[in-house]
Amino acid sequence: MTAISPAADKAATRETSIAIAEARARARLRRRHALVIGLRLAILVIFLGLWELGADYNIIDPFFFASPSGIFEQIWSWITEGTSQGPLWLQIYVTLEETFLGFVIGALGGIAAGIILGRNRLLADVFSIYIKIANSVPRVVLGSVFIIALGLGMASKVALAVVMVFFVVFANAFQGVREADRAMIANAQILGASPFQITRTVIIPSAMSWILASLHVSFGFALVGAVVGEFLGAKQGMGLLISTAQGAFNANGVFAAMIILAVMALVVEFIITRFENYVVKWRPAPFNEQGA
Amino acid sequence: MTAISPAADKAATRETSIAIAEARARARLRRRHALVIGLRLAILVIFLGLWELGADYNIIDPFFFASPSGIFEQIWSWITEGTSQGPLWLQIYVTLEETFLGFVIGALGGIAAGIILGRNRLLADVFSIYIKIANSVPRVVLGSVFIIALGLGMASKVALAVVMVFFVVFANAFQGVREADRAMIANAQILGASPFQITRTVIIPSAMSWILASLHVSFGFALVGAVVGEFLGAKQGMGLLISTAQGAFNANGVFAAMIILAVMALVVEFIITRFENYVVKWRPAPFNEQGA
Amino acid sequence: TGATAASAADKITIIVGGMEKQIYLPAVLTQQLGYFKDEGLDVELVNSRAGVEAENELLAGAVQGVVGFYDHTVDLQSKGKYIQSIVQFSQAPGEVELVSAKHPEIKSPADFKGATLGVTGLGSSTDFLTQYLAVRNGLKPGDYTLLPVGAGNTFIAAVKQDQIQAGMTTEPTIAQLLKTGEASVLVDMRTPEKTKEALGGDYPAASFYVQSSWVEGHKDEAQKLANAFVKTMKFIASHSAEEIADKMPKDYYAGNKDLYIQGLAGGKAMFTPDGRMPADGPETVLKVLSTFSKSLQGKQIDLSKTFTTEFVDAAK
Amino acid sequence: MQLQTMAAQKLSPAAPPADAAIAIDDVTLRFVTPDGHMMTAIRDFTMTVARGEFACVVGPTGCGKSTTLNLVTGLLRPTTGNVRVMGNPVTDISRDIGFVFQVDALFPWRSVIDNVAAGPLYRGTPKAEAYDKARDWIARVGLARFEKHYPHQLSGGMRKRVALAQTFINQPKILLMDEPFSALDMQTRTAMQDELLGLWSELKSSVVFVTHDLEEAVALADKVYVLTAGPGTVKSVYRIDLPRPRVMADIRYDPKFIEIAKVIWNDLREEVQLGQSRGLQTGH
Amino acid sequence: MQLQTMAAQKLSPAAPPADAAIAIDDVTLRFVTPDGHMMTAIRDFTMTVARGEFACVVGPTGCGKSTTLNLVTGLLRPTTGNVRVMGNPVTDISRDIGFVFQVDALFPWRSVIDNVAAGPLYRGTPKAEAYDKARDWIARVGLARFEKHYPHQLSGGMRKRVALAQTFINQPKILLMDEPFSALDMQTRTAMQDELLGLWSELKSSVVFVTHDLEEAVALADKVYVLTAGPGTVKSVYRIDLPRPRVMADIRYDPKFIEIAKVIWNDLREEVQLGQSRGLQTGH
Ligand SMILES: Nc1ncnc2c1ncn2[C@@H]1O[C@H](COP(=O)(O)OP(=O)(O)OP(=O)(O)O)[C@@H](O)[C@H]1O
Ligand SMILES: Nc1ncnc2c1ncn2[C@@H]1O[C@H](COP(=O)(O)OP(=O)(O)OP(=O)(O)O)[C@@H](O)[C@H]1O
Ligand SMILES: [Mg+2]
Ligand SMILES: [Mg+2]
Repeated sequence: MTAISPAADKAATRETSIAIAEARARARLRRRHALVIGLRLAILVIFLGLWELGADYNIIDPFFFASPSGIFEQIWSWITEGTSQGPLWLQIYVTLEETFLGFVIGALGGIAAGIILGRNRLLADVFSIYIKIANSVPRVVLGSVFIIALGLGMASKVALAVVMVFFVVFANAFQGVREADRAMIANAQILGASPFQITRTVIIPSAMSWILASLHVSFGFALVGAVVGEFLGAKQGMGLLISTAQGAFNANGVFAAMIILAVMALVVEFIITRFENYVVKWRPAPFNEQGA
Repeated sequence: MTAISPAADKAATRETSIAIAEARARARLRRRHALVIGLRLAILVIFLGLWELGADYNIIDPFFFASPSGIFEQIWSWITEGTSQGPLWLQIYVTLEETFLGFVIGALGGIAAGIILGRNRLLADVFSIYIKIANSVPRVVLGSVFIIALGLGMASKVALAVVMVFFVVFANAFQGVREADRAMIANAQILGASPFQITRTVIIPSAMSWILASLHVSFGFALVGAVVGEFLGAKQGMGLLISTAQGAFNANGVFAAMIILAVMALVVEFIITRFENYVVKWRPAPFNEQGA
Repeated sequence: TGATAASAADKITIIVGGMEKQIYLPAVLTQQLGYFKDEGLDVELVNSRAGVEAENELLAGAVQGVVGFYDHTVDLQSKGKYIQSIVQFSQAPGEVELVSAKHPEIKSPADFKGATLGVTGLGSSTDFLTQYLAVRNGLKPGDYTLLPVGAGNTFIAAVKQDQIQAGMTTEPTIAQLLKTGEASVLVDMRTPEKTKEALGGDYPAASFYVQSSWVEGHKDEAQKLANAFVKTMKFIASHSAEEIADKMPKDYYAGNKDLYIQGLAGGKAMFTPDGRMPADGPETVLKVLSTFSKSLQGKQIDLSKTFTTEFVDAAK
Repeated sequence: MQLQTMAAQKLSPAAPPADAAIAIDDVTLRFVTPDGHMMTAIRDFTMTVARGEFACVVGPTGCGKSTTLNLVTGLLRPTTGNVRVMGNPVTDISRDIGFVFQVDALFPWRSVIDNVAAGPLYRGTPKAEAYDKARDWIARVGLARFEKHYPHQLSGGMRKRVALAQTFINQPKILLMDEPFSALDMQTRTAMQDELLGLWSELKSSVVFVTHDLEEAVALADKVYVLTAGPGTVKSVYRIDLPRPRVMADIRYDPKFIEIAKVIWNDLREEVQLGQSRGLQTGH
Repeated sequence: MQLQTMAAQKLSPAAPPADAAIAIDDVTLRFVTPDGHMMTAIRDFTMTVARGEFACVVGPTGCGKSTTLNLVTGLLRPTTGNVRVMGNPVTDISRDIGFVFQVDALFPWRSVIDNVAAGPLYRGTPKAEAYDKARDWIARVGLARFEKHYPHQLSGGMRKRVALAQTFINQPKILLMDEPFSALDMQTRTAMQDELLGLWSELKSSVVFVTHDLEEAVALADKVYVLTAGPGTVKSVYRIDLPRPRVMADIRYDPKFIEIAKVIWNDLREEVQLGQSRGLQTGH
């Protein structure tokens, strides 16, 4: 006969039941993840299936709207045989480089301008009207102006991507700065922070979710800017690929290029989300999702 | 000899000094307003002056970049003699109508989608990836797809304006919903709010500054969408005006049309700001700006 | 000479107003055939859909040459900018006025009254040509409406949706619409003969032009370019549509190769056999343009400055 | 069950009866800490509040009082164990509960009167009636002059009073309050306590009231829960048998009151010191 | 100057001397109310805190205590009158001041230790030193186990203690505290009070301490300001002559303490009742 103290017994049952509860919670998470992936795939499959069927029965005219199988063949031929402008990866690389440069410059510019104007009332009052004006300029027109000013090389595409990105990021950074909690700013000031320190340690962290929200949408915009730039004149890039395909009535080519663009956007999106999760890991989970 | 009670005397001096202090504060506000307007005008005049001088001395080639005087003449001739496509106001009206419809539809759609996905975790997980994909589609390509699908009339321009607006508004509305204070939501829930009431009375007001920030930038985008649509094919509108001017190497015409677009954007911007001030009048002023 | 040595290494950039378009086919074909390399030239072709972009780049000095429509040289001269065609690719516009199958009542341009006519853009060559056709057939401006619908898909959609009853466009849009039977040819301007019939003269269209000032300092390069292009023109004249199509990048006919060949066979005749400007061509262009283009009205145009046969003459 | 004094019975925590208003049964709740470990906030927690009962909870700061209330509202879910309200397991955030949050949870875009009227409006009361009721409650918490003010234009204590009015106006059958009176001066606090007791006896609500003020707890409660330092669990439960109705301004001078307070105070002090020394273990 | 007891002298407010640490001279401050009118928050307010003096401020809720502190920090500007700190008019938000806000003002994206180290880091202290100091202060407020936690993972009382450590670590010569201890249990509160008095006597700071707990005020202060109900102005000022150093756990049983507290209590009660009746004028 072994004697077990009731307290130890109690503690042991508690530990077991917690372990069970936690295992159950983990299983729930896994199931949910599987559900999400499953639903996403289901939607994709249904969408592509309907499209293909529609194309087969000519409800959706594949001459204009392509068909999934045709698109797939096109992508495959680009991968295996290359495009008329050279290998596919080179086109992707060129566009990605322009997009990326434009995105970085536009985002940094937008953030900087947003913070400076958001922090300085007078500058905001004076300059925001000009930013509004600049934002109403049609980008295609701007595209031609850039081509004249910067030439047909990479610079003009980057510039176009920059102006696509800048305004969105600026608007959010500006508002994010203004939304920063006044008690927190006061606290930092009293704790001894210089205006620059306040900007760095209070304003930017509190505007961060604003800025990140704009980055999510603006990478897509940068891509659009670069492609439009290539449309207006280029020797390489996805935009040229689309333009050629359009000219040759190759709807499959147009859509194939768009799908490649989408994949590029998703990859970058994934990176941004990673970064976001890292940056805002301090954030409270909504109620009901936090207990283990 | 009249006897004045010291208390009454005291109160009287207080009232006077407060009145003086308030008058001084009002004068300060007026001075500041004048300063802002003055600075704005100064920047405008300097900018136009340098441009005109640059054009005169051919540092800035007016063949490519127009000149303020040429632009002014062009606008004047459009006003007095009409454009090649009809009276100027008709072009403005057409573009404004497309823009406005696109803006309203895109904004409402973006807000609705942002709120629905922001409130429902599963939907967000499943669908946000598709929204990201859609956002990476180059708008010019979309433009031709819309023309094919919707024809050359107003619908295709409106659709293009919609897709320009939707993503920006969606991204902000979505994030704004997610940023809503969890204690406040919990409070509403406990006070008896249904999910719909929570959305209406807690989520939307707290996402409001997010949504408004996106509206500021997206009206400009709607304008861009409508103009690009007109670029691709139209009978009327500012985009056609630009396209015609471009085709005729008429830089003054191109810039004149852009200036008219900018004025349109500013007018709407002014209305949105008015609305914003009305909606967020509950907002605390930053410290140092609140005491009278 | 020293200039030759220095410029031999230089890169020459040429903008093509739509590399995949058949009317500009000689540009890419020359590249594909390696004729630039044979001449010791390092040529880079850049695509630009909008003609204006190309001209602006040329005038801004960022590129050395443009493959585009000849009429731009005339138009730009009226604005004080001098560019000249040094190799003429085509002696016919390569455009066709198509009429929608829904409107059999339109049998000639004279029936355009009340119709909406598709053009690629206002102020474009298609605009002027369409109007010229109408006026030549006794209509007045205002009897018809012009609608800019672009080229390609949007043009086809406009026909299908009956937003235009007739319209002017180029290959491969023509072949596409003919194949589906949604439109038929009303006025064919793909061959020199039919163009003369329609317009009363040769209408030089696709050409290779450069800034006049550039020619002065780069005679050597200009000559080499002319040599290469003339060789290509001869190649076109001496080969069948299939043979030419085989030389072209696959993406240009990815939509439908047969259609591409069919279009090429129909339009091959528009190309000049030797790159030379047809004698009466410039006058026809000026006549068409000055009737409708506002910017040309009241301007004195010196046509001899808009082209030169110096280099094609010297080409072996 | 050990009898401590005439008025304060120390109860042994037992499994809750099925018909209790609030029954927390052997609950453990863990949070994930920043370094990825699990931290137990409350452990083996059992608590019962009968219908119409007024329970106060005292304990050292950070011992899990707010967490306990969140469990009852459904804002948090237990890791193990279960929570029942009115006999039903808590599955969602409940509308039958009134909850005065420890943190500020007013709607900043609504004026005082709109904040207070929120509850009735949510529950479908006609507008005019809701505002009449709201006006009444605003007056009861002494803010009649501030109806139109927005929360940021109020002082801390005034905001707390708005939150009280916001909750009281719903006349909840179950009322949870997390340190509701700590931002108020003594006089206002006494008035609010009277208001609360009035409401409670009128509605026969069940109340859980968290406070750091032991005297307040004893003065108000039928039952006082003393929690241990975190991870919190119930250390002891006292039944307070002071007669009702109680008048807040006078009860503190009642000798029985003083005696009970002293007993519980000794119990609590022990716990607080323990919590202190634990928290301070790496300190000076 | 009227002598009330041996220990509590009632002072008549006088124009502040030039060398006072804090001098608020005949200040009136008005806010714009939602309906566009002006509301006077404080009126003809005069207050002096000498260097090294410990002043407590008590008064009914909403009487303008927080507003007064905000005037000293420079967060608010007086409508008329002027405010001087260390002899200089307040023109900007001052870095020489320590301020424990009534509301939560921690940085939510910084862990406890990063929050506490913020002040030294802002002021240019080397990182290692700042974190050492921070660790020390976190231990002093009893949160050593929670260094890595983010504010939202702490209880209300714990957050308040982080705010205290954040302010104390800067060793401010002027220390303003707005109800800093009201979220703490009695035992933690006593420990914090001792910590505060230690810091104060070590640094010879000048302190303004707002509280609703009159006993706390009397136990800590050299001088107690009693404010009138809003619009607030100084009703009376008491000098507390209890001997120093004071031990918080014992002072409450000192008969002199009890006597002083009673005198001021009567004074305050009158005021609070007035404030109540004003606030309630349209009520039931
Ligand atoms: N989201 C969270 N993540 C991790 N730990 C948490 C979280 N929320 C609370 N805790 C921890 O749970 C414990 C109990 O917190 P709780 O807020 O219930 O305390 P409390 O008793 O209300 O204290 P106080 O009297 O200070 O309000 C604390 O140690 C706290 O650090
Ligand atoms: N921004 C503002 N606009 C209008 N009125 C305000 C504003 N801020 C404060 N007030 C008013 O000023 C008065 C004093 O407020 P204050 O916060 O100083 O009170 P308090 O003495 O600190 O009260 P408590 O003890 O509740 O914290 C209150 O009546 C309040 O309504
Ligand atoms: Mg708590
Ligand atoms: Mg206060």
